[in-house]
Amino acid sequence: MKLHEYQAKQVFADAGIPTPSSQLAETVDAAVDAADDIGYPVAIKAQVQVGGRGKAGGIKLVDDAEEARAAAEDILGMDLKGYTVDRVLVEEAVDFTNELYVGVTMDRGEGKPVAMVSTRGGVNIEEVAAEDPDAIAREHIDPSFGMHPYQARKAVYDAGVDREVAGDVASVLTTLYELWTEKDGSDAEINPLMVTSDDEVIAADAVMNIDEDALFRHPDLAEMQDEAAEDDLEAKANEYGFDYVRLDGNVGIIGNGAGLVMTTLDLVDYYGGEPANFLDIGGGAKAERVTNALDMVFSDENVDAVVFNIFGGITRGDEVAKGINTALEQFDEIPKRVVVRLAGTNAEEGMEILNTDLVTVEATLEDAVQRAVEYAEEDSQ
Amino acid sequence: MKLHEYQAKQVFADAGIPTPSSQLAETVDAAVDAADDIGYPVAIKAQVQVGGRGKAGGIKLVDDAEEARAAAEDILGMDLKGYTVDRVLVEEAVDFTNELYVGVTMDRGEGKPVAMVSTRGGVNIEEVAAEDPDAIAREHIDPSFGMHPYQARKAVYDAGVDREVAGDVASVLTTLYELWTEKDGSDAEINPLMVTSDDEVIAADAVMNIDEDALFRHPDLAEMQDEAAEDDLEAKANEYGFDYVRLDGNVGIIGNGAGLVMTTLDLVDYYGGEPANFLDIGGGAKAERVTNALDMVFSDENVDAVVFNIFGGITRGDEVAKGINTALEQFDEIPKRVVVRLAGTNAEEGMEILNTDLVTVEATLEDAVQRAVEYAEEDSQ
Amino acid sequence: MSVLVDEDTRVVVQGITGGEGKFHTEQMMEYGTNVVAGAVPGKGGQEVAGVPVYDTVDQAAREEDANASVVFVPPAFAGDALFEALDAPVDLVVAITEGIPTQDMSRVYKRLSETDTHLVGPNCPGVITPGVAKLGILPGNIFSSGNVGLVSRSGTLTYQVVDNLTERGLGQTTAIGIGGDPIIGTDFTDALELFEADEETEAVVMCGEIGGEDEEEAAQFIAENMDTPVVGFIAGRTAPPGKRMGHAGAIVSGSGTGTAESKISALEDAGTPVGDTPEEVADHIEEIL
Amino acid sequence: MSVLVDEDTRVVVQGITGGEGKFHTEQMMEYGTNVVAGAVPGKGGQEVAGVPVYDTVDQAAREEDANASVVFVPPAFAGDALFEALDAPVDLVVAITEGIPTQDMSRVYKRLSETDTHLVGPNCPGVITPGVAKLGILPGNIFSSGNVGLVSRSGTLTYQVVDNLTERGLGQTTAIGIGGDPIIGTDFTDALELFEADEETEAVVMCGEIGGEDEEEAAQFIAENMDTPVVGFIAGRTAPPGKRMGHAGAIVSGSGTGTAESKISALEDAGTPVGDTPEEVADHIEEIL
Repeated sequence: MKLHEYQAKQVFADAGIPTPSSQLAETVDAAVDAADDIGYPVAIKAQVQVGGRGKAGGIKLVDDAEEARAAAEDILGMDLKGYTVDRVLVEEAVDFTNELYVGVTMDRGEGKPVAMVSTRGGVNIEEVAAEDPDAIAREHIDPSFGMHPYQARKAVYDAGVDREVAGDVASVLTTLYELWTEKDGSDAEINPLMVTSDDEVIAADAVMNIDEDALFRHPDLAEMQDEAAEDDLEAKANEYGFDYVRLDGNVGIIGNGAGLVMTTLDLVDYYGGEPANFLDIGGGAKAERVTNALDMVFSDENVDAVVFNIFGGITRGDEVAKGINTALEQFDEIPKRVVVRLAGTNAEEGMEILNTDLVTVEATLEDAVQRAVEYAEEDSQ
Repeated sequence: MKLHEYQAKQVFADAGIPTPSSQLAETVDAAVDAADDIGYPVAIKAQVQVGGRGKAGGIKLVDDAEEARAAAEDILGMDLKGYTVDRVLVEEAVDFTNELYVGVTMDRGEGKPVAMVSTRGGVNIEEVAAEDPDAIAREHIDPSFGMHPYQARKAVYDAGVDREVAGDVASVLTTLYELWTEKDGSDAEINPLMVTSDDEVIAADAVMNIDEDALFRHPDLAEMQDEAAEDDLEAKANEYGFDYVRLDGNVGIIGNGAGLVMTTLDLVDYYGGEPANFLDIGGGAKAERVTNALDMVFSDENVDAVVFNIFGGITRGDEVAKGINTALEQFDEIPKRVVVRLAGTNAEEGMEILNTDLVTVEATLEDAVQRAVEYAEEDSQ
Repeated sequence: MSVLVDEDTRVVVQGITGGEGKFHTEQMMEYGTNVVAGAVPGKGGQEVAGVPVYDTVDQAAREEDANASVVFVPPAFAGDALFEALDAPVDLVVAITEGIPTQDMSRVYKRLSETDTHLVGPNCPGVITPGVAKLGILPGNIFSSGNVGLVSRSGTLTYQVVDNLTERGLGQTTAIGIGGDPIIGTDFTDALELFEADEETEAVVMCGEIGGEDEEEAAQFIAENMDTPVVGFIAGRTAPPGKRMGHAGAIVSGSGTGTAESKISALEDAGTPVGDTPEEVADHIEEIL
Repeated sequence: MSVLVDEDTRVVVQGITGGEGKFHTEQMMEYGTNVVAGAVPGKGGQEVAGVPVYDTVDQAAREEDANASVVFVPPAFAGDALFEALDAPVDLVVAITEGIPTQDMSRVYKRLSETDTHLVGPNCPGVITPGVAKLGILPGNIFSSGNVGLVSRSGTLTYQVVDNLTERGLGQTTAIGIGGDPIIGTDFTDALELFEADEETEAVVMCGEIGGEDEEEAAQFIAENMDTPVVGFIAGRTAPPGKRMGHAGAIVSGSGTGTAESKISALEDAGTPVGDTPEEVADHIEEIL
């Protein structure tokens, strides 16, 4: 779960990391008022969770109220890589002499956190990592001890940060690590961490992504999640408790188990179709979950046909089949053709139960996917 | 550094460990008022840092104001194993069905903390440990991870605590461990942790000893230290920054380095004398520290002679000698005879400088100690 | 022969009194697994499915000589349950629980490095040695005894692949679901090492998916250390970057690491054929044996 | 020969820019110690006593090939400094600092168990191989080269004993001050093991004191594993229970563990003579050699 810049900055500021003064605005008038309030120059920054906002015109620096109004008008409502901007952060423009990068993430290969510092801040750090890995100082953290003070210093000095600001940068990194730990972060980043002419450091951007599996112990962050959701269907999936990812194609996909659903997507692609989504309904297939899953897929206007792929393990195939029938019987008219493939325990009994005019049944995964791709082509609008 | 019971209970209560209601009183009237306020029966408990207060008459259970007055009169001002009682804790008397023990300490052999639980609470736990070690469940804690919840449960179940209260006892142990860590405890104990008839647990006593080397990061506890000091000379030693321990003999001892001072004490004993104190003046021997050390030893009315044993390492013997002379010249009359033994770097030059009528100089440790023992016998009052 | 699980495996079930724990205990026992104890704090002295329950794993392991644990404890408490199992100690811990916070697992992983215990999972279907015992939630009926080792990050995908194998009469020595989380105990390389050392395993199926670099490391291990042939499958070819595909670990990073292409080409470079469909995986195994 | 410190020891001094750090760096260099670097955060690029200072121990060790560290960092920061030294890594860390909180040392001790580094101290005078090098604050002039190994929990008591030895012409291979804290790196047993393996060391003096059970464990080690004769001394025979005698570790517990009697009888049971006075220690050594 990704926090918005304005949310992450609030979290950082509360922990004592210096951030520029800023206000969130949802209308042009509010943005101009905020800019007047903060004092010019200010930056007007689109609050959408896509990288490269600046290049795409989502961040503008303005020197007076007139420019502020023009910028807010431009940015509010604009489309940034598929997302509509409905909030801007109006922020004090900081005069800087240097831009650093500091970040904390989980190195899954090592199974431990890694703290990172670079003097190449203000640009895409993944590009820096790819082109010049040595430009980023990395310090792995033993999660049982946490980050020792010397490790923060080591990362900072190894990165070549000036001695004048090294102590402050180490202290920001320490706080960032503590926040990352305390909030169950997956990634926490400040890019750039600006250095001013009088050797102050200030977080000009803020990234804080949270481990969704840990949200149960962070009710405050879980609240932010709702505010952060960008897509109506993804918000609905959160509500239903599904793992759901929206894609660009027209074959709706429902299945149980992440690997099997991914494989179904891959097969749709392999047989010439285009997957519209990833939707894992998880273990079991009670009628309610099946209904919700179909509701989600049918709600996606891109979808032209649906493949429903269930491998019954402990769950018996006949029970799954009954769930599917009950769910589909609730519709007066089934909006899109649904192909079902059922395998595993009691699959044959299940397929008999499914032998109605509600769905098309196929015996193998390959056949089911090919049939759904066919339907989607036929019914594509 | 040992906190008083009332101080430790405050620390425990602040952390959420259930404790009986109580008030501290320094006069008989205040004690009776407190007892009236809390409601009878109450316990009146001497606040001195000695074990076995109960047996020695330092704790009394009273049922009404009259008894409270009598008990407070008895206890306030009484002498408990050499300490005068000048404060009592007036405390709600808890009705209990069971007495447990929970504690956390550092196992120095293992270099790690150990959490302990026993159902044999309310008695001297060291006796239990000696007679029936299995009656105490012990769980070593990895200090990098801290205590895992399962470890608290394991200690509690292994000790045989009833399932009805096991969860609450585990939670008290967890809090106790967290306090021990947060406050840099050396020992933290609740003995007894009482179990009431309705399966509540409540800390009827509280021990919290703090690592003196860590007081620099606990200003709140450092303040309590002054309040906790029991002995004027030991308080003075704190002020001067000396390691000082008062003993029962009449040969005052001053030296540099803990091992050498201990050895000097042992030699006093070996040669038939009785050491009056342990006093380590540490590295160097500036005149001021020598003056303070002599002041301490001369202030002890039991002292009849003094042995001053310095092994100059990096510090040069001539400088030490000058410090001793300067310090002793400040006295109009030197209260007790002082024997000095100087060894190590520039010891010979030092002994020449000391060749005055201020002190007696001896060349070897053995000779110096024997001479001081002799003086003490001659001058004993 | 087999790996990790055999006739001597004696299981304690952590969380045996919960709905899932109880149901799968019965299922495991029905399959022939020697479940000797349960462990649930505060439930000591009870019985579930005829099995005695203890308050701590340590007591269960001591009293019933358990040498393996299966963990059905909810995610909020599962990290602690894993520490408890590792400290008991038992030789094998199978963690079924899905949704354990990654930072909790990071600490467990550190502790694991200090022990000799094998941890499988979390967020995994378990381990099965067909005809002998299963530890976890795998449906026993689709497996059959034979010479193919199987290791997979996914549950139902494993069943799909096993189903294809079993249909053709290609039985399994042991199947290990290593789980779909970013930080897991036994990884592909660990599992491949076990299969390489197992005399009965004549071929191995390895079902990977997007995310991380475990498959790439496994490819290197195969190239350098394995005589037993391996057939691969990689799920998630169509996954977009930055999106978590169900499994917490199944995510292609924004910078393009963890892609299916990278994994497939690493395996192919190591001489390991990679099936485009589960059927093709079975085809490859059939050719090898 | 010698233990821990020899001609190849290359020292980085942590806290070299402080008063004590600078003074003892000069003293060590004067004695012949090869001090190659200092490490103080924020002071990188400076020089002290002609030695280059780096911001981190890692940089110092890398740039100057340091393999040992001496720590003069104040107690509040010393725990962190020890972690830094252990992670550099260097082969030997000598921690002079007195007053490090015990819980900090408990964490350092855990980390130490994960490394191959020898830690001597904290709260110790250091290690000296007479005529070769000293790491710490020991007064070099009282030592002389010879065949007696010395290990002690105390500083000035060590000097006293060494003085007695040197006066009689009994020189030392290496003297190790292991420090008076409750939790220390190298303990008596570790030191005795090093001396036992050292061909040149023909006898060992071990100066213990009240507190803990390290001397008792050493006695067991002597009885079971040592051919080299050992002479003991135990300070604190007259110490009352419950009082800290200067050293944080020198305390007889209320329950009576850590007493001088217990240590003396353990050593005597192991066949190790224990001197009543420092002079007697030298007498015993003289008899042995």
